[in-house]
Amino acid sequence: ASRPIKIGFVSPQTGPLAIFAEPDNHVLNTFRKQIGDGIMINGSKHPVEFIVKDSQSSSNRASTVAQELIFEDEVDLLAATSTPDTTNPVADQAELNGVPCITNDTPWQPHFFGRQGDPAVGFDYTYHFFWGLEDIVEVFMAQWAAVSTNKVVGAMWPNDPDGNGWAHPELGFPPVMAANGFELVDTGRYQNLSDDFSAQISAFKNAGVEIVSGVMIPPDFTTFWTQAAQQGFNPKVVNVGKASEFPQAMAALGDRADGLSVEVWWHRTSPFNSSFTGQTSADIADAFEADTGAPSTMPLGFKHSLFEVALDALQRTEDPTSPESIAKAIGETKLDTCVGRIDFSAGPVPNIAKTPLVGGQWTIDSKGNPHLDITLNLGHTDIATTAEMRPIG
Amino acid sequence: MSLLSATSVTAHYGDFQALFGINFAMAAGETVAIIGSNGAGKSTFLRALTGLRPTTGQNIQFDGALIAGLPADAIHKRGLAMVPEGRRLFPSLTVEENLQIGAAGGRAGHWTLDAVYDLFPDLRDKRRNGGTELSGGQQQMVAIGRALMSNPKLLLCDEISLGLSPKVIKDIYAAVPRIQAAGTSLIVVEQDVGQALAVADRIYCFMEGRVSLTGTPATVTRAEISQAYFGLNTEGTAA
Amino acid sequence: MANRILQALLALTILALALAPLWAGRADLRLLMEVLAYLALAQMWNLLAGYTGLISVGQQAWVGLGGYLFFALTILGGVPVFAAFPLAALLTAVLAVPTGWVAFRLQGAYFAIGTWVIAEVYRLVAAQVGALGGGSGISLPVAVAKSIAETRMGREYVMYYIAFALAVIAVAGVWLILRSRWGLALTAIRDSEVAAESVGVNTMRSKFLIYVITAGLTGLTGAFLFFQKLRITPDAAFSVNDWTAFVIFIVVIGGIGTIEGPIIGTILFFALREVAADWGTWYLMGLGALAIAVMLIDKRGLWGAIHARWGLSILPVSRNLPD
Amino acid sequence: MIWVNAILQGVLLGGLYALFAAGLSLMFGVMRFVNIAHGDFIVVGAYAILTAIVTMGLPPVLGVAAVLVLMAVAGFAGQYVVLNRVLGKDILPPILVTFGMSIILQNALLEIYSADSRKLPTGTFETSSIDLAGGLAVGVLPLCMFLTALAVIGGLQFVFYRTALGRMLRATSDDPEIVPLMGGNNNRIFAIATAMASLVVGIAGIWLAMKTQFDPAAGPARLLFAFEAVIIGGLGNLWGTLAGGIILGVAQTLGAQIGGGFQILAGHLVFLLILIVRPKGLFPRMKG
Amino acid sequence: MTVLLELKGVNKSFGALRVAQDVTFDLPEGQALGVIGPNGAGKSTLFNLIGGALPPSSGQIAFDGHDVTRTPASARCRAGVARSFQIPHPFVGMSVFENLLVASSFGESGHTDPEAAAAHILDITGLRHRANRHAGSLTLLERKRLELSRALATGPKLLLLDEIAGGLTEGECHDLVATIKDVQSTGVSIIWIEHIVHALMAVVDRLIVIDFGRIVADGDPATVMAQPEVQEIYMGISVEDAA
Ligand SMILES: Nc1ncnc2c1ncn2[C@@H]1O[C@H](COP(=O)(O)OP(=O)(O)OP(=O)(O)O)[C@@H](O)[C@H]1O
Ligand SMILES: Nc1ncnc2c1ncn2[C@@H]1O[C@H](COP(=O)(O)OP(=O)(O)OP(=O)(O)O)[C@@H](O)[C@H]1O
Ligand SMILES: [Mg+2]
Ligand SMILES: [Mg+2]
Repeated sequence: ASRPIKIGFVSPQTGPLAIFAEPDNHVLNTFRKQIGDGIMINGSKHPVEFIVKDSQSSSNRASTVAQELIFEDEVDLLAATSTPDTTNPVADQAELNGVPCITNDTPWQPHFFGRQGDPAVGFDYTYHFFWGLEDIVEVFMAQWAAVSTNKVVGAMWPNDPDGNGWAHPELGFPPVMAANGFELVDTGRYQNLSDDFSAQISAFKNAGVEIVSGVMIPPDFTTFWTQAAQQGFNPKVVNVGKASEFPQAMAALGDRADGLSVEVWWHRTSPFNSSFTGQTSADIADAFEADTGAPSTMPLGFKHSLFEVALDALQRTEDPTSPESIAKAIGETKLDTCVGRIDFSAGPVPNIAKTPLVGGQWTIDSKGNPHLDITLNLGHTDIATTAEMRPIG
Repeated sequence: MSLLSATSVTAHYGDFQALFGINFAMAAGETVAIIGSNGAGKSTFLRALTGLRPTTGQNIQFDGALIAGLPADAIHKRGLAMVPEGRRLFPSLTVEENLQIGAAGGRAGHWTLDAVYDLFPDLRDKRRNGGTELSGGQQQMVAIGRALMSNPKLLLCDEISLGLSPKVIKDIYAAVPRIQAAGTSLIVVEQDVGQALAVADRIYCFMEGRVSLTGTPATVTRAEISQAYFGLNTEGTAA
Repeated sequence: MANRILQALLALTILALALAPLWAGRADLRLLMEVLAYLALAQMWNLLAGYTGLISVGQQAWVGLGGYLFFALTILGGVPVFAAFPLAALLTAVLAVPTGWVAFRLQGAYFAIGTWVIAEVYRLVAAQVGALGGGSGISLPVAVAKSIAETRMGREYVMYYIAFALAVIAVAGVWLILRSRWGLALTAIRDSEVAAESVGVNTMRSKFLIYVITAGLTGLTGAFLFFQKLRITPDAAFSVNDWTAFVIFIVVIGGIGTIEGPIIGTILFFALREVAADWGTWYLMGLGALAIAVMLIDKRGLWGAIHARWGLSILPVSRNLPD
Repeated sequence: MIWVNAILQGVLLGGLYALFAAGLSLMFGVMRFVNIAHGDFIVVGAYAILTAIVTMGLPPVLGVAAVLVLMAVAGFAGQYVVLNRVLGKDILPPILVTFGMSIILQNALLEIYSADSRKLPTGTFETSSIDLAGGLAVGVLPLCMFLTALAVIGGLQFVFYRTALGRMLRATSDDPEIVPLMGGNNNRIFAIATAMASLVVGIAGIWLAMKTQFDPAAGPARLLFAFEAVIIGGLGNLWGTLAGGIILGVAQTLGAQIGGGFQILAGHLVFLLILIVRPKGLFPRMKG
Repeated sequence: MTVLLELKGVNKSFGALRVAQDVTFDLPEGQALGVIGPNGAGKSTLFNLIGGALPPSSGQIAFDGHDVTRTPASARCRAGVARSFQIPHPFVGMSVFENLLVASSFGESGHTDPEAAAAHILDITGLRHRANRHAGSLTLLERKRLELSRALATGPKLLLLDEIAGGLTEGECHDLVATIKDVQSTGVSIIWIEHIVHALMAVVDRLIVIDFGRIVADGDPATVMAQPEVQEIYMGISVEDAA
């Protein structure tokens, strides 16, 4: 066979965000199996080699491993997922050193603007697909509206790329909330991995907060939610990004997780199929659960779609030895993946494609197992709702 | 029989040699004085005996056993206690605690808190004071009492008159007979030759790390001492 | 004689490094950049701890400040890259003055941890500066990076020579200082502070000056390091392990209080890393163990021992009386 | 009311910091020696209890006992075998050796437990709370934690000022050179001191495990808090250390009122402030 | 004749211990003053106070017409006060020559040619043959001589010597005395703490006896030495048994 294609993949396999990387091995194996001895690129067969690196949930580390992949392994294509701390530095190195790069699982504003992107210009080598702040705002707002409350919202936004993005005075939650008559109680950006949230909690209690919303890393939400109980603080609606996206985290909270709501970006009931393996979303979920015994999570679909896009682009590449040619192929992507249609020409800004986002809520069954229902589909009529939104408790 | 015998003791500070083969012997019940000018090596010799200053391959017998090379705390437990130069009380301990520390080695005997308070009545009402809140003389008494609390067979006193007024010195030395009476032998290091001659059965005079003179107070003349002390004749200069 | 040979060897190495772009591949160049940057950091810490006895565990404060100031100057201030480097270094040194004023209230081991606390303060403050991305950190606009050279290889070369210059400045700088009248004073302070005072050396001022100077050069190195990383975040910029722990190990293993020590240490550090890189955490544990071993066996470190044994010195700073 | 609550929570948090600091204070007090790996040892304690109870499924009482014994023995051995050999006038060796230990511990933990952050689940114990007047509520766990701090420091005070061991420890801290003349063995005394300190570190680790999430890199931050508590309280003064911990905790919770980002920062700033106005700390007992 | 050094009511205590009590005296320019007293009397402490290594608890110290009570040691050295340490503090990492070089470069407003000055001093004190040896490798006696040389190399107006004759042989002692006399003859004032009395007597024009940090006798050496109470304090040999 001719020259092997090297794909470098960076994700937070350890550290506070490790849970996002849980599906990595399963997905990579699925693709390795499917690829077999290679893929056809412009008439000749090329073996494909995946080189996986751990960002340890740290942007410094992510930047270092990206450089290793570029300079030592000399990969043809970079891929990275899960939060700006990993996707941004990898994309930065790729852009500067002229290596094509595909990323997802980071809201597009923190990714694009966090990298000083210019909507008029865009980037030459780096492409990203995910939903955006406008979507999360819409979903959360709908969830708040679905339950009768005093419309007082306590915000838990950390001082990290997501937190700063969500809290952004123009692009983030605050303006839209004001426009829709929600009162915001914001105690400011807290540091991640904080020992103590009593300040936020008492502020919320004082302002009579009935809705808590934010984007917290799993360990912090556990601390927060535990101390909320200690302080006797019981809001009606709680939807926090990241932390409550994962059944494991919910299971750890036990009954206290019942009724927590969250945004849903991929689900076993999603109506989309894999372009590469032909699996339905349900198939993908089942295969994963059969393989690992762990419940399927949202990142599963996105890891899968990431490599769908990568391989599709490679197969359309004219000259696999030329980064420019690969980048061009990626830019021309129009592909129906297991997370929806990816089309970088249709994005809000260059190099960005958007995927659908809906609302969901957790129920803890009698055996203490968490189940995620789709409660709001907000116009994405192709995605069916499976339950009604309800207040906590 | 001999309580302590040391043969050709040498000691170094880095590459500087402070002691050049000291030979020393004393019998139980004796009180021996070591005199000599600054830097003669008196303290170094005592430190060598107590094990504070490691001394190489020479032979120190105490109470019929070889103690050379043993760690200081082990030597102490065999009944060899020292009143260090400059008193060295523990400032953060009260007088009484300073005394109690002395008994940590756990040797029983005549010397108890009460026995020490009887020896130095001043200390009894100062028992709760911090060691440093005392006068120099009282501090010296505590230092001596602290050493006695371990009921030593042999007590080494390094310049207990250091920086004290003649009156106070007399008071302190007044205690010596009672210490001897309790069956403790003593080595007294002194620059105060008068005192040394007064209390000692025998004297050793050190000069530049060597023994320059030995004898009994009765036999040695002051001229000899001056000679051995400074390597010069004092009347000569004074006149 | 042996000294002559070693000096020749050093000269050759420097020459080889000066010509590295001719013989080294992209990956090697990257490695060399890191080596040279660490050499600079090591020389600075050695000058500080080895000569003035100020054992700082907070050097990451200067690396981070240098990096952040560089980003601020280029992104917010629009200052051209090559002006931004010296400026960042200068401003870091300026900030070291009030910092030192506080830190010098602590002595010995307390000074060490105190400097660490101060570095933490800088980290947390950096996380509050929204204009520089707060806790998210910020990327250097690709345009800025490209401004030093259009082609990718060109950029590699320019960056390499910046690193090369850094290391040369650090080593030569320390050497010149130590050969100067003032270096005499520093060595005296190292050996006995009270005696140095008694012969007219103003120990306090010397220490403070060294503290500020090393801060400045460490800041310069920081500016380079993050220029090369393209992205700066508070955690990365003020990392105690990356910018202080490793540096201390390098110096101590190589030999503290000598110029050669940090050089030997740096070479050893990266040589070890190249062979043991894939052992990951085990490599770091080994490093820690090695540092401990040095302290237990011979705290003068590798070069210190060699020097004591054979009297070798590649960069002599001693002044002999001709007779 | 918010402020009252903040102070209340801060005081309780201060209990944890005092626990962190007690061991450090003790080791400095006796050996004039600062352990840079102190925070990492606390984290080791946390992982130890996690392993004992979650992984090995020991009953809590047994697990706690096991961890404390383990820590004490390790402390004694470590001091006897390694640290005693580097104590001395030169401050670099102890700093460096403990720095090395810190790196070794962090990476060993990383190797064994991965970088994921963990917590010791304690069921309702951590969620239950006592309601006070005016909507104030005190978590049962933080309260017990604070009481533990009081007990530990009270206990150490007792040992130091009421027992023969304590007397010997204070004597050694005054003038180790002549302690052998009292029949004391410095190496053993130092090792005992470290064993006591490690015991306290173990206790601190166990509470850390129950109170918050921790990961292999959590040590240094704990060291800094401990260090600040010690300096604020004044060197070698255990009750001062408790006060220092409380001041630090309150500073942090009040700082959090200004804004989430100021929580930790406020603590550090208060420390630096006190350093500037009272370099010897608020209640100094010993000359640094 | 002008006064070089002036102490007025200087006190110093370490906790309970008072090591300088109301010390008051003047030192005229060019004088050689001897200081004796029993161990722990406070002699070295007196030097620490004059040299600036320790701040006095109370009282004033003036040097060369300026109050230096709160001046740091380094500044006092540059003003012309040099001292030797009773327990030598050589710069062990440097050669003997460099030890002096530090002094000649930083001491008393610096020499124009430090190298030459250092070399010259080495000749005077007879350490030349050791010039390029590591100070760490010197014997105690050599170290004491280095103390003297280094003090001289600062080019002092006032030289403080703390027990530099201890352990010397008669011959060495003789040379030392000669050296110090030469130094004095160049107009340098000297204060010398010494237990080797005959050496002291051969040099000083005046003698002070200190006991418990107090000046108990001050005046012409022979007369002071002859005073019975001095003999008592100093050698503890009371007048009776002297007779
Ligand atoms: N720690 C030390 N380091 C180097 N040399 C020392 C040390 N201690 C003592 N010496 C030297 O060893 C020699 C003997 O000292 P030592 O203290 O035994 O004398 P001494 O007879 O006790 O004098 P003094 O009457 O002043 O106590 C002296 O020359 C002294 O300078
Ligand atoms: N830094 C210090 N802290 C506490 N006490 C001290 C200090 N320095 C000296 N002393 C004490 O002050 C007293 C005087 O000491 P000093 O060295 O001045 O005596 P000296 O006259 O020089 O004695 P020597 O003839 O042995 O040198 C002694 O009791 C000594 O123990
Ligand atoms: Mg002595
Ligand atoms: Mg003296």
